[in-house]
Amino acid sequence: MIEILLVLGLPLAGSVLLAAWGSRAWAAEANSSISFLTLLAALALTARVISLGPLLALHDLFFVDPFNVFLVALTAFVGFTTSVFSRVYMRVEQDRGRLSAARLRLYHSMYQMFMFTMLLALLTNNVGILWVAMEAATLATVLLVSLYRSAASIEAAWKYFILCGVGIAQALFGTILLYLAAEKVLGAGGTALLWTHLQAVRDQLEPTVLSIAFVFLLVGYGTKVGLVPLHNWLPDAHAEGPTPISAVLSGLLLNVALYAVVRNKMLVDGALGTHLAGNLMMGFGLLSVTVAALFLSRQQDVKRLFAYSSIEHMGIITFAFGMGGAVASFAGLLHMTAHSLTKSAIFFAVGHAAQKTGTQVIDRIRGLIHTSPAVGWGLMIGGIAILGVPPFGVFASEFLILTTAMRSQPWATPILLAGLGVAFAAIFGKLQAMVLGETTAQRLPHPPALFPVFVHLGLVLLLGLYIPPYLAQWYKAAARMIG
Amino acid sequence: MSLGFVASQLFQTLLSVFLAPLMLGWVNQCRAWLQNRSGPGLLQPYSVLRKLFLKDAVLAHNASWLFRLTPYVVFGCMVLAVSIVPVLATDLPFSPAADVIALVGLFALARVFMALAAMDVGTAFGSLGARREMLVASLAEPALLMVFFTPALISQSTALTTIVETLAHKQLTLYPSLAFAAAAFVMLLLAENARVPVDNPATHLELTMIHEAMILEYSARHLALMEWAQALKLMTYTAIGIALFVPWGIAEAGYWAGLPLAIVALLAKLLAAGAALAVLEMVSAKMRIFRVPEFLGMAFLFAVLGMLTRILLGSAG
Amino acid sequence: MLAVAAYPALLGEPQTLVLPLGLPDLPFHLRLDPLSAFFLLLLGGASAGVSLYSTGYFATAGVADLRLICLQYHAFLASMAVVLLADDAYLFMVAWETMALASYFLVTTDHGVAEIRRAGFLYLVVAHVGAIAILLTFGTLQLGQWNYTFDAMRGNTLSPLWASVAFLLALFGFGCKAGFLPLHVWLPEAHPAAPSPVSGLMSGVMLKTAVYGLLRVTFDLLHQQVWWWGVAALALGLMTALFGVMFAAVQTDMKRLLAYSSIENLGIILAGAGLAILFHAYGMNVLSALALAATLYHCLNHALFKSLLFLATGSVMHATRHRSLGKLGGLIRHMPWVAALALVGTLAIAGLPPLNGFASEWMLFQAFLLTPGLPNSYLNMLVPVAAAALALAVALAGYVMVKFYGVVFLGLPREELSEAHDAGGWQRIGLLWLALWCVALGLLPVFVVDAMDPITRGLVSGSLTESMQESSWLFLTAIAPARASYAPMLFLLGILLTVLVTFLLVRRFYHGRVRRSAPWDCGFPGLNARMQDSAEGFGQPIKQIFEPFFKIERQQPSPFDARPVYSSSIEDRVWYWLYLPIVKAVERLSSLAGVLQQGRIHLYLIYSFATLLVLLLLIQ
Amino acid sequence: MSNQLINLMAALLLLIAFAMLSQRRILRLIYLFAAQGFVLSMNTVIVALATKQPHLYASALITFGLKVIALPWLLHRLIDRLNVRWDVETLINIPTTMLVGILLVILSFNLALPISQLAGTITRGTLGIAMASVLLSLLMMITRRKAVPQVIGFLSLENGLFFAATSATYGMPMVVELGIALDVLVGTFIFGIFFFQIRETFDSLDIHHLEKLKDRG
Repeated sequence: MIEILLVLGLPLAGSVLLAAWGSRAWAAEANSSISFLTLLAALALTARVISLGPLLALHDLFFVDPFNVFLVALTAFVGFTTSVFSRVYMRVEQDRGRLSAARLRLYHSMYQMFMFTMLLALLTNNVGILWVAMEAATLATVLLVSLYRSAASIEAAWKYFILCGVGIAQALFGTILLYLAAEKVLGAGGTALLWTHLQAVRDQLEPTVLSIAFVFLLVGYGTKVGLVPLHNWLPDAHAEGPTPISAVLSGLLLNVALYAVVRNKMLVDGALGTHLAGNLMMGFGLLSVTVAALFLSRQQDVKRLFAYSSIEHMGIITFAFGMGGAVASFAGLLHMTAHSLTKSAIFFAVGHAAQKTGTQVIDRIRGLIHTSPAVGWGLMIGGIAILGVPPFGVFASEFLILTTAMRSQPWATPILLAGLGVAFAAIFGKLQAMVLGETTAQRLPHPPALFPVFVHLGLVLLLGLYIPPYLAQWYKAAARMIG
Repeated sequence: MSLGFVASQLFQTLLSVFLAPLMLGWVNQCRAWLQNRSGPGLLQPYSVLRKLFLKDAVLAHNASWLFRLTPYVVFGCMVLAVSIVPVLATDLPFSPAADVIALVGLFALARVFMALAAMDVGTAFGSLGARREMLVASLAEPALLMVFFTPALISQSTALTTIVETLAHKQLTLYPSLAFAAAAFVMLLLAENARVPVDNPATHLELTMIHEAMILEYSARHLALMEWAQALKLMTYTAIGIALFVPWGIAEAGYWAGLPLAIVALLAKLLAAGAALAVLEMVSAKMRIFRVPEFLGMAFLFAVLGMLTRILLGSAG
Repeated sequence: MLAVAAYPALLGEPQTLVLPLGLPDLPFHLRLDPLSAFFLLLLGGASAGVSLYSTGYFATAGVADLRLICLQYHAFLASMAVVLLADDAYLFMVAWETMALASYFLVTTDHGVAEIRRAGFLYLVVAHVGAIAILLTFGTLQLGQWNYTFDAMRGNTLSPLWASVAFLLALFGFGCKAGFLPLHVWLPEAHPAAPSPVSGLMSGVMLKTAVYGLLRVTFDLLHQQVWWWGVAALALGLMTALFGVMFAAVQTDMKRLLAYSSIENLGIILAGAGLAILFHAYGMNVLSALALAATLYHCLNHALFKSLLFLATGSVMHATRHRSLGKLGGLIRHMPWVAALALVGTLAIAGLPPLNGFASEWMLFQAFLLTPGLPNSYLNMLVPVAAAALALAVALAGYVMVKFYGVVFLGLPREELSEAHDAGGWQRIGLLWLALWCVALGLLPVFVVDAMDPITRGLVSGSLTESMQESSWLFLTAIAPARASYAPMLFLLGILLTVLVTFLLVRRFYHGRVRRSAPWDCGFPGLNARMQDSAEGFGQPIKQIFEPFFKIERQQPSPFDARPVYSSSIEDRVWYWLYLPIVKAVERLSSLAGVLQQGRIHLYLIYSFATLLVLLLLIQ
Repeated sequence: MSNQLINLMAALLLLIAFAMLSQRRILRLIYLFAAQGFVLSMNTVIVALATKQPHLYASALITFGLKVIALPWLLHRLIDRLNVRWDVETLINIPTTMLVGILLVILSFNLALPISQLAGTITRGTLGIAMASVLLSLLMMITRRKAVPQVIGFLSLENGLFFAATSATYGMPMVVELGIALDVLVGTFIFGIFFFQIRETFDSLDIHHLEKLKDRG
């Protein structure tokens, strides 16, 4: 209860605070500290949920169960590490004159606002509020994407805004249809949108309405997840925004959007009693994996490259949840975690690499391992981890997903095999060229913040080799819920 | 293993070693007759060997230990081979040491050493000979294996002793499959022993020689050993052919009374084989090196036909 | 570095033991059964030599970061060991990929060179695709939820269709690592790129882990085989072997030559495995045991002599700074130790008695000779003919190795190589260790086959020891002593004896006068080193005879050219038939996909709109 | 009675949606948008009267304040300040657009048919119209070349959604409605900021300039 308030209140307060003083010299540290406190609160919340079980609070307005609490902890953690990274990164950007003080204030304030919306979306029990929070997250980040005010960044932000706006509007329509169905069972009023209530009566909901609702919700939230062919905002926004924002977009926003899809899928599954929702998700997942893999080989911008890789991974996770079943859902959750950690670590390393070489163009980033072995190795290991090479966590989940698919959806495995193969060749070829060989990089005025990179990679390594028992229990409980 | 066995082994080995140059002399003599020449005489190879042993050895400046070691190894291999093959008698102490496949390996060992030694000095001829020899051998080996398949199918064994016992010491049966195999074997014998039409032992013309090119740098006792080994090789091949296709007369193990008969039979067969060889060499012309694959392909074909005949006709084949 | 030397001792004894490390949900299962023990022995034996050698090699080779190399080297060794010990799919995959990764970093040690980076890239991509296929194999084999242990898979009976899917996936997946025919492309690139000890380990040991995996899946986990698997493996193996040896014959780089020779040997091994499958599918267990034993024996042998030869090339490269055959020659005089030990390896790999390469090939030929007994009329006519392909491959291997040894160590130096020096002490010990094993395994095949008995009993429930016991330890026999036997010890004794006797006789009766002079020049004075056969020249007959298999690019000058330049290069047709079309197809597809991203927001909205409409229509 | 009124409102809404689709003048577009908002708030009041749900009055008030007064005013000011009173340019010509629009209406009616039969509310026929107006707004966004009409299309999309919410379900819970309203408001502000940014950077509000980021493979 108090933890929930803290988890939500801290970033909100931080946002207000930094809106006022975000351009001061200590703003970056304040940003990190607030994120750290949020993380502590989130951990406390997690501990509480682990010991006491699912939790309903504030007139059922907030709800914490194994599924979202792990995402809350993950979000708070990545939020914290990203703020640590952005301290150095933004300072370098400021020194190079790419940012004014006012923009920095906007950045810090919106960063906290973004965290708030993410956590709100995760914690709320109300499907409507979930939608509101998702929309607010778009609004908070759209200005961050155009932070540099360059032509490209404005264009990216505009596309991001319009596409996600339209997408989220479709999701709203889906939510309305859901409400329409729920109201008949639960009666009009606030309770009809509460997820816990909906879940309880999900088999009484009208199937026709829910199937149409799910289409809208899937297309709507799917836009934010970055499913092909709704993904077009994603590479632009990742490439043109500041790198810390790319990290949180990839690491958090996509997850939360997928969380929304999965929550709704649980309702739809219950109502329909068929595998329709799962089939749709598998279809989108496979399409995303394939198309993203094909795009990967064409990329010339390093951040775009990893943005497409995010699309690919979101495709895999969507596929896993679409397949359903305890193992696949477990794997989906694990993959979410591992992907968030790894991808944000990669963006940290990429950010520093881009600053060192003064470019995001892959062909001009060469031989990182010579000038700064730490950045080079960070990028290399991160890249290897994201490509699903053991012993990293991404592999663990891909292992489970592929083996399960071989059994339950064998037709999909050749597509996955080809997609993963092409993606591997595409990313690794570029990665190798950037990390090894002759160098083009220079020294930075500030020592790079690599602590987050290696913390993340360490955790991902841990996930690949040893999933702590409570975490495994937790995943399993969530996977059981998702079904 | 009694002393008698060892004695018979020793006897066969020594007899073969000393008979080998004679066989070579016989072939040359036959050739001379066929060419309407008088010929150098049957014992000429012996005097050549003697002459060579008496000469001073001349070595190239950069010849290494490998070069000097090779003649001994090659000679040793051939002696070993001739001890294993049932020239006179089956089931000698050495005969289970190798079956036909291992014999092929033994010849390969000698050949590889020879080829390496040829390359050691670093002249154009040496390496030319080495690569041609290795090429011919590589192409001959699959066919040789196919040839061995047929008798092995008949006797359920690749051990020469068993083959001879099956073919010679049981009731007389004619195997059509063996005819194919024998034809193939003769062709391979020509190729492996550097005879016309694959190679010409009498030539020293740069562009056509194979075997002679390899031993061009050898002189004196090294050359003598090489020549002797070559004669032994021809002898061993002939003996293998005899054991596989016309094994009648070879003595059974420990059956001393059969030995004189075996010697006579052997001499007769060697004489016939040498004459046949000479005739074959006379009627064919040396072929271009790149025709050799076709020649060996033909041998391979015969061998496969033999095997298929055997499988098709079953026990009658 | 020295720690690795103790490695084989630690893992020496084959024993069965289950070590479930207590992890929840995905515990790591380790198990040491005869098959893994055998391969561990192989790993230990070969890596001990390689490690001894690298102690000396890396110390003098001037490697930038020794610590890093050591880390990667040991990670590589450890992961190979875990691959062999793993008893569940997850641990196996983890170790498998760690192995690939560690070896990738070792391959790219010298990553400043673009070609090496390219080689490493190709290697890792193929390895990864293969790994996914292996993963899918396990996916097919698994019993159900969370049950990824091999134990569970053993108990699982699959329908023939699924079993075949699993086998084909395994063949593809492990084939990527082992370099079976169309998947071999990385091998001749990656092996030359790596430092020599690493090439030795990769070629000698790592490729064998793929064989291990294939055997494990086919015989252990799938316990029931379908006959055509064997035919497929046999055909693929023989094609690979022939392909490998032909390309080896025309190489001009000594490490590439060895790499292609590895392809050949792996092909032979696969053919042996195919034969074992074939026999076992028809219930001929003893024959299957013979083929399997030959296969395993050849694995062991190849591990030893191929590492030996790679290490020797390492010394040569280190001493001369050249690796192109066109620049070497006559090293037997500068590097007597390396030359002598390499000779052992050369003779062994050429399949000559009494060394180890021959023993395993002999057993394999014996197995082939037994194929007319197969109860299928097509097979009993075709498979024996296939033996000819094997014979051709083996014979050509002799050709290749004569070329290798002759051009590198014999003749005259083709460039100035006078500063070449022999290998140091550690390197000699490493080489010696491997060479000794080559000899020992060649001379005592019966012990090896005896040691393999638990494996053949376990996997194909056939045993060879019964027939062996009838004859003494000297004689290696096939099924029955009357059938065929081979006694390498007698061979060696016989040859040594006659050599000795002849030598003594010659010494005793004739004078030992030796005169040195220039080689005979056929009356054409001025012989020089450039007149020797070059590597290209030596391979020329093969190139001519098997021309259709190669893609040859020739450049010939016009008759009026004042400075004529001739060049010809040989390329792999597989590139043009398989890989480039794939790359092109992917490129075309991706440029098609690129059309999706036109930058126009209207289009993006249309996508979203169309998706919505299509889905709405779909669910109706 | 109220039933018929609501249906009338729905018909009006659809009519306005078509009008917007065919409209070439940007100022008229804003007026039409305001009219749509007005219809929407009237509709909410009618539903509130019919069902006696007090929170719908508040909702109607918010709608009126936001969509009839605040947003049109904001937009008006924006185009004044940006001085962009040009004609609307379309990508596809207007008759074709109308044709596609009619097809969309048919589709959405058909889709809504099963739902409408199930809905227990008095206003069940309107869901199809709501869906149609959502799709028509989307179509408008797709066919317009300039930034401002695109945003108006976006806002009218929200109107369609809102209509669906009120007429088909008697409005969402209050918390949600407030949240949505806040989002729309903030969104419009951000759109405004963007207009300035875009104009500052490209000297025009033509989205044509925003097509640089594409696949460069």
